[in-house]
Amino acid sequence: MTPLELQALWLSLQVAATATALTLPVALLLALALARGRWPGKALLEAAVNLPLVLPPVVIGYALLLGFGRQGPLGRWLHEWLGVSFVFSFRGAVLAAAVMALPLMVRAVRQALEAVDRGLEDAARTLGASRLDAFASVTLPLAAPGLLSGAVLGFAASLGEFGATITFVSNVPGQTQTLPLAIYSALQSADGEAAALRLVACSVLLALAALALAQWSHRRVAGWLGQR
Amino acid sequence: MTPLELQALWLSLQVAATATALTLPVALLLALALARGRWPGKALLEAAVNLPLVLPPVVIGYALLLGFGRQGPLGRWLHEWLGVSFVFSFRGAVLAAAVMALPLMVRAVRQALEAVDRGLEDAARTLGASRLDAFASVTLPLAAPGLLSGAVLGFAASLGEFGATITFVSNVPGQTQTLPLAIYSALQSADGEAAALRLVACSVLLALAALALAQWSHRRVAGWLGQR
Amino acid sequence: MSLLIDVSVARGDTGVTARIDVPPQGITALIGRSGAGKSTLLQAAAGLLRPVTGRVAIDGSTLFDAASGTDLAPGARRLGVVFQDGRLFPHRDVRANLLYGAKRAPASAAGPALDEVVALLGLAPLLARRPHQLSGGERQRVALGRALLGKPRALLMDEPLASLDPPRRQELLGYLAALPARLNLPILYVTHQMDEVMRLADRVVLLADGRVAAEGPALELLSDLTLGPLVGRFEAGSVLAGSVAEQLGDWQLTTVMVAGQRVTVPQVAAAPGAAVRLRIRARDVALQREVLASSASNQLAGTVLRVIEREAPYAAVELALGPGGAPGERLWALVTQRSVQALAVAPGQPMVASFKAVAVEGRAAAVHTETESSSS
Amino acid sequence: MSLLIDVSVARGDTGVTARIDVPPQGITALIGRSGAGKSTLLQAAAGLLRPVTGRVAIDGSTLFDAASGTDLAPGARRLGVVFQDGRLFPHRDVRANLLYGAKRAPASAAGPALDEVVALLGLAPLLARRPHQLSGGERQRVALGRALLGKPRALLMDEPLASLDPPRRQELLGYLAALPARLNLPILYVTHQMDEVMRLADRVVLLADGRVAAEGPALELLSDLTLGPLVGRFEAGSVLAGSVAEQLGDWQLTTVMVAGQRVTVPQVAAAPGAAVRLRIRARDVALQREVLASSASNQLAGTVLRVIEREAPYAAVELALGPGGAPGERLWALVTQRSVQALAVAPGQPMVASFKAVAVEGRAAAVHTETESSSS
Amino acid sequence: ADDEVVVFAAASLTDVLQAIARQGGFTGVRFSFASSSTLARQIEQGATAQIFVSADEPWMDAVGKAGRLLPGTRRDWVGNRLALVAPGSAEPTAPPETAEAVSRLLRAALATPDSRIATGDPAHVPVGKYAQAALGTLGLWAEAGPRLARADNVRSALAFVERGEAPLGITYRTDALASRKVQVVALFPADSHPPIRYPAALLTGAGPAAHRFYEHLFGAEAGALLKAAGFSAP
Ligand SMILES: Nc1ncnc2c1ncn2[C@@H]1O[C@H](COP(=O)(O)OP(=O)(O)OP(=O)(O)O)[C@@H](O)[C@H]1O
Ligand SMILES: Nc1ncnc2c1ncn2[C@@H]1O[C@H](COP(=O)(O)OP(=O)(O)OP(=O)(O)O)[C@@H](O)[C@H]1O
Ligand code: MOO
Ligand SMILES: [Mg+2]
Ligand SMILES: [Mg+2]
Repeated sequence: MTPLELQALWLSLQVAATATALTLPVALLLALALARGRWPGKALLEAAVNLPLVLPPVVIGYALLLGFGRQGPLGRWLHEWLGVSFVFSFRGAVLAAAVMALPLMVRAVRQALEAVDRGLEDAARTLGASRLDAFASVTLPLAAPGLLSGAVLGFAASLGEFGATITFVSNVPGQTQTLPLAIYSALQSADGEAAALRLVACSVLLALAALALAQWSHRRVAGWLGQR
Repeated sequence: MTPLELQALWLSLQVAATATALTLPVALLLALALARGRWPGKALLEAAVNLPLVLPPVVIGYALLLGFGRQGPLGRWLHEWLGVSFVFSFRGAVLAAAVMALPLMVRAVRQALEAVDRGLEDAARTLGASRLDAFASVTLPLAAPGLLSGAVLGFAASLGEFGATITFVSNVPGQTQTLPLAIYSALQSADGEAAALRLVACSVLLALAALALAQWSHRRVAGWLGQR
Repeated sequence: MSLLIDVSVARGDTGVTARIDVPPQGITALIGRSGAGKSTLLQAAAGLLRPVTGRVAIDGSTLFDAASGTDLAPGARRLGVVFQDGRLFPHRDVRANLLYGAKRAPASAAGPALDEVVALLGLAPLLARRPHQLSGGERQRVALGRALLGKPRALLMDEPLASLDPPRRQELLGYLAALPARLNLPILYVTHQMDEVMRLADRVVLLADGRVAAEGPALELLSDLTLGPLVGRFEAGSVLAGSVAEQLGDWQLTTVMVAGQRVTVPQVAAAPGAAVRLRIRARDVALQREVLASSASNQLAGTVLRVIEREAPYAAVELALGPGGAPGERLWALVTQRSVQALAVAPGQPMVASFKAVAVEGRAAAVHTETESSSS
Repeated sequence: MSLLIDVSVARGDTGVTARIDVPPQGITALIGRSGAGKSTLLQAAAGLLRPVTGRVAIDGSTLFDAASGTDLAPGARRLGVVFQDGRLFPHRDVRANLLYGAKRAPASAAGPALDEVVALLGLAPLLARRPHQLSGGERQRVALGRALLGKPRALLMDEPLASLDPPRRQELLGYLAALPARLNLPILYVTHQMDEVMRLADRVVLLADGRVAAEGPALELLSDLTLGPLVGRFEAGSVLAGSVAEQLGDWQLTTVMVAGQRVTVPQVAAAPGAAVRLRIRARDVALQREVLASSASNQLAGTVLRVIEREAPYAAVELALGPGGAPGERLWALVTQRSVQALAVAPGQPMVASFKAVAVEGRAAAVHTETESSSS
Repeated sequence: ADDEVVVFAAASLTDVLQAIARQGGFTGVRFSFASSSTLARQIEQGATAQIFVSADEPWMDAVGKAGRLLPGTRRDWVGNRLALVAPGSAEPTAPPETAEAVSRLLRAALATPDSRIATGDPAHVPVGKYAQAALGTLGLWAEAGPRLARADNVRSALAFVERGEAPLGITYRTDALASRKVQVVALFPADSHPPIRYPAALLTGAGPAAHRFYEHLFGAEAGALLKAAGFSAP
């Protein structure tokens, strides 16, 4: 692989890992709010979370550009007050990947949470645990395999994210050129098929490794919990 | 909305509905094989199912084009023997949407299946049911809410599919131009923002409707089963 | 039809290795401490757990055989199972739960009708409900009915009454006790409750640490006070075999001849001359030197066989009622050691055992007599 | 500390409306048919179900009050709960399960130590296991230990012994019986098993169809044979109040004075003069016209108060042992109607009731006497 | 229907081609707009398109190699100019066309650290390829190359400039003229890059209607629209 390709690989890993790590807690909070709460506007939040699933990634990228660009309401604020800008940067690539992965992760996390017997949390609460404590000490660890699988799903989706990324942060080698962007680039060139194949193989291997890792640890955790 | 836009909307609905309906049984079989079976090559199948999640949609579209194009091995065979061709047709759009939705649906279905107490199937089997009968009469209906949510997820993902579709079946109004492709086309024209916004709103409404429908029926089914 | 379970099942680090013959008639109770492996054996018989080795067969036809590789699916075994935890189908109402097995059973097979089971288990008001609208006890009743309606070739029950309230439990016990006569199939009954064993069991298998620690006709095993630590001191007792002498219809009493002596018990539905079985707990039996006038209207003469003084203040005294002291003619009494001394109870000593009519549980035993003699 | 549960809880179409006072000492048994609403009430008290209206308070401090809007979180209530189904945390080993509540309890609160509970419930070999490696019975023992280690202000138990085998159950019963004296907190105990009520309960609340059908000191309620259909005929009995006369250490027996008469029972750990409680099942009591020589060494003279002949062949006969016939001095006998006629049993008639020492369960009752008299 | 024609055309031609078809009354013409490479691959795989209008020559060559071109029908359709655009909505004036002007503006923009020049990806987007060539000729590639924001099509590149994310963009003159939010600040000298040509061709299977539309593309009516849009003769 060429140095540029290696760079894309490394960048992809960084983007996907960062996006997953940042999204997981957000997904957890959202999943909780959606699974447990009963409040007005819940349906709206749910819809908002799911938008990236329903809309073409390019639209999401465009919306991010509108929102987080220097002229965008959020972007301007962040730029002026925190000096943070997203467009053309690693940060933006992470944001795009995170937004696209969010609905998948929220869904996985929510299912994992709902699969845990609420009776156990009740038991914990009668033993002196607050709602939060009971959640953290009982439900969360029991949902761990599901969370893990949600995280891997998010990681995988982040690895593959293309449309939102290129629209939001374009293709800046070393900053925003992740594997999919490199693949796309190679694929669109008349003589890029060899490079594209190489990069696709690389992506596939990466994803397989993530899945295998997830399965292995899922099995370990599940065995440890006595689930089949 | 212009007639072309209405056409895109209608086409999107058809593609998403057909893809979902066709994918659900496949997803069910795959989920079963992955959740229950223990056989060599299982990890490979799992990886294959998940590929569309990890790779940029364009790559999937390109792979479909290579495989199912008239020159492609599968495409030629199907064309010669069955007279069926996928490229640049409604059928192809459905195939692209189905392939992209498959990993999400398999995942949702699998989680739904795994959430059903296996003890119930055991009980059914002691009552004279075969494995299949027990599955169909006990596990399947109990997993129904999860299947439904998987189907809606697949439907939503199909509605938003862009990269694989445009790469595989091109962007022909009335044949393969689904909403996302129409949005893309609108964005490509200098004064297309109004049209794009209109189409995006349309997509969002559609997705919201699907989600709301899913939630409503999920709640009905869950209430009916005595789940919370 | 007779059910043979002769298997070795792995379970965690440990395992269960046992051979149980469940005779074609009557109820075989499987007892033992929690964790002994009762549920494990039952699941292996039902085909839900695959034994490492061994054989499961009903009436000679093999259901599982590690040697020949036979392994019938649970559904093909047609063994009715009632699980500890009910396992009702949450998406079906009670009626549909009840009929699940019935619909899948061969039409030709014998078994109770829906109405019969509904009436018996008091399920009529529940038929349209769903399992989540039932209390624990209601659920278990439905589970029991569902298994019965599946027209099974044998019945495997795992503590089916564990969550029922006493009156309902009594009711169900009555039904269960009547089952063998009606269904004529092997019944394996896992329980912790000695009163259930007393009431229902013809044979008892005692499981301890994954092995059969003792087994035999209920008659003998329940009378074996040396098993006390395993079955519980206060539940231990004797089973007497006799035949109906006279029906005292006015009093709802029946007199029974046991070893040539007359015993009065709450009415047993059996014709004069019919064989019956009487269960008397050792703690209900008092000893005296001679016959006395008391409401303890049963006073049987016997000879002391042995006195076991294991744990103060208790002493277990075994009497032979007839000359031979055959099984079914031996009676245990649980008294204080002080009484043993006060009454000078000693082997060979003639003694009168007294117990109240109300302390006796009697049941017709005609059908099972041959079986038991052949299997013991 | 005293626990008040005075609530109305909606449950499906029906609901439960009841007021239960759980006195600060001793065990209050909540009994009733399956589906009566026992578990519902318990959950409402624990804060797991929100009552529609009413109040839950411990020692005057309000835990829930619909009127004022007070609704303490379950964790803040500090009520130990043992659930019917264990509810162990699958991801923690037994030790961690046991310590879960202990770690969250205020250090200053009183409660048993880990070692103590482990020894008592025989948990030592299980400490490193995970719940899925336990049998049903083992699980329940851990659940019980876990609740005890949480240093609760009151204990709420929902059929905690339902899945234990008899010897282990006896063991646990012993520990539970000792709890009130050790812990000095209100204990609400839901059960189906009359022997548990007999053995443990100081007060009994009988729930039927979501309402309190009867309630009172165990002394009175358990002696009320008219409640037979609800509690089960064979479990009904009497509770006698007396004081220790003499300890017969050699025989492991204790003699107790009841209404001026001497009763011999298996040893009760109490000093001479101490108040004790004796439970005798009606079915264990025989009637006779005069004192006889028998191993049924307890023979108490009394006067027939009433004879209830509800269901042949049984007759329930109530005797007043002392002149007043006060609660604690009345004894029920369950005999046949034929014996009633044979012995000419009728109100006003003097009679001798006999029962064996081994048929009596005695326990020290010193602590609770005032409580009971004040609460009844 | 007989007048059904499917035209595969580069996405950057979306507006003008639709206008031409509309004005000419070709109701049976349907366009599939995507990037030239995507379309070329689809044609190679047997897409039933009858006309292909590519944004650059190599992809038309590829289609030719696959044997899908009707012999003798490949013609350069229109030409375009490479423009340097900046955010703004000033009335179009005559922008400078000198290398110096372009260099000065680019250098000024690059002086701000982190600023980027938006254009198509030189790896595959035609406008990017021309930009790379022009920057090379002007001796700016070493400076500007690493500072490019490479979009996957011209519209995306334009969007970055419209939103002020990039101070400058390199696009076609036509794109700049169509957008109300950017202005052309300079044109690249025409000789700083290979001539920008959009080849068009009839594909195998093209019927009479396709031929008619193809001819119309080269007619005067279309020419007027093309001119108005800023296209030049090839
Ligand atoms: N799923 C399991 N995996 C591993 N070991 C198990 C499993 N279930 C039970 N065991 C262990 O196997 C042994 C037998 O358990 P089993 O459930 O058969 O006992 P049991 O006699 O039915 O007990 P109980 O009376 O409590 O129901 C126990 O030591 C138990 O800890
Ligand atoms: N989750 C629930 N939703 C609606 N109704 C319920 C629910 N759980 C129980 N019930 C109903 O509420 C009533 C009281 O049930 P509860 O579980 O409190 O009874 P219980 O006395 O504890 O019975 P058991 O002895 O069987 O445990 C019953 O009629 C039951 O059918
Ligand atoms: O429309 Mo293009 O092929 O992106 O220049
Ligand atoms: Mg068991
Ligand atoms: Mg209950």
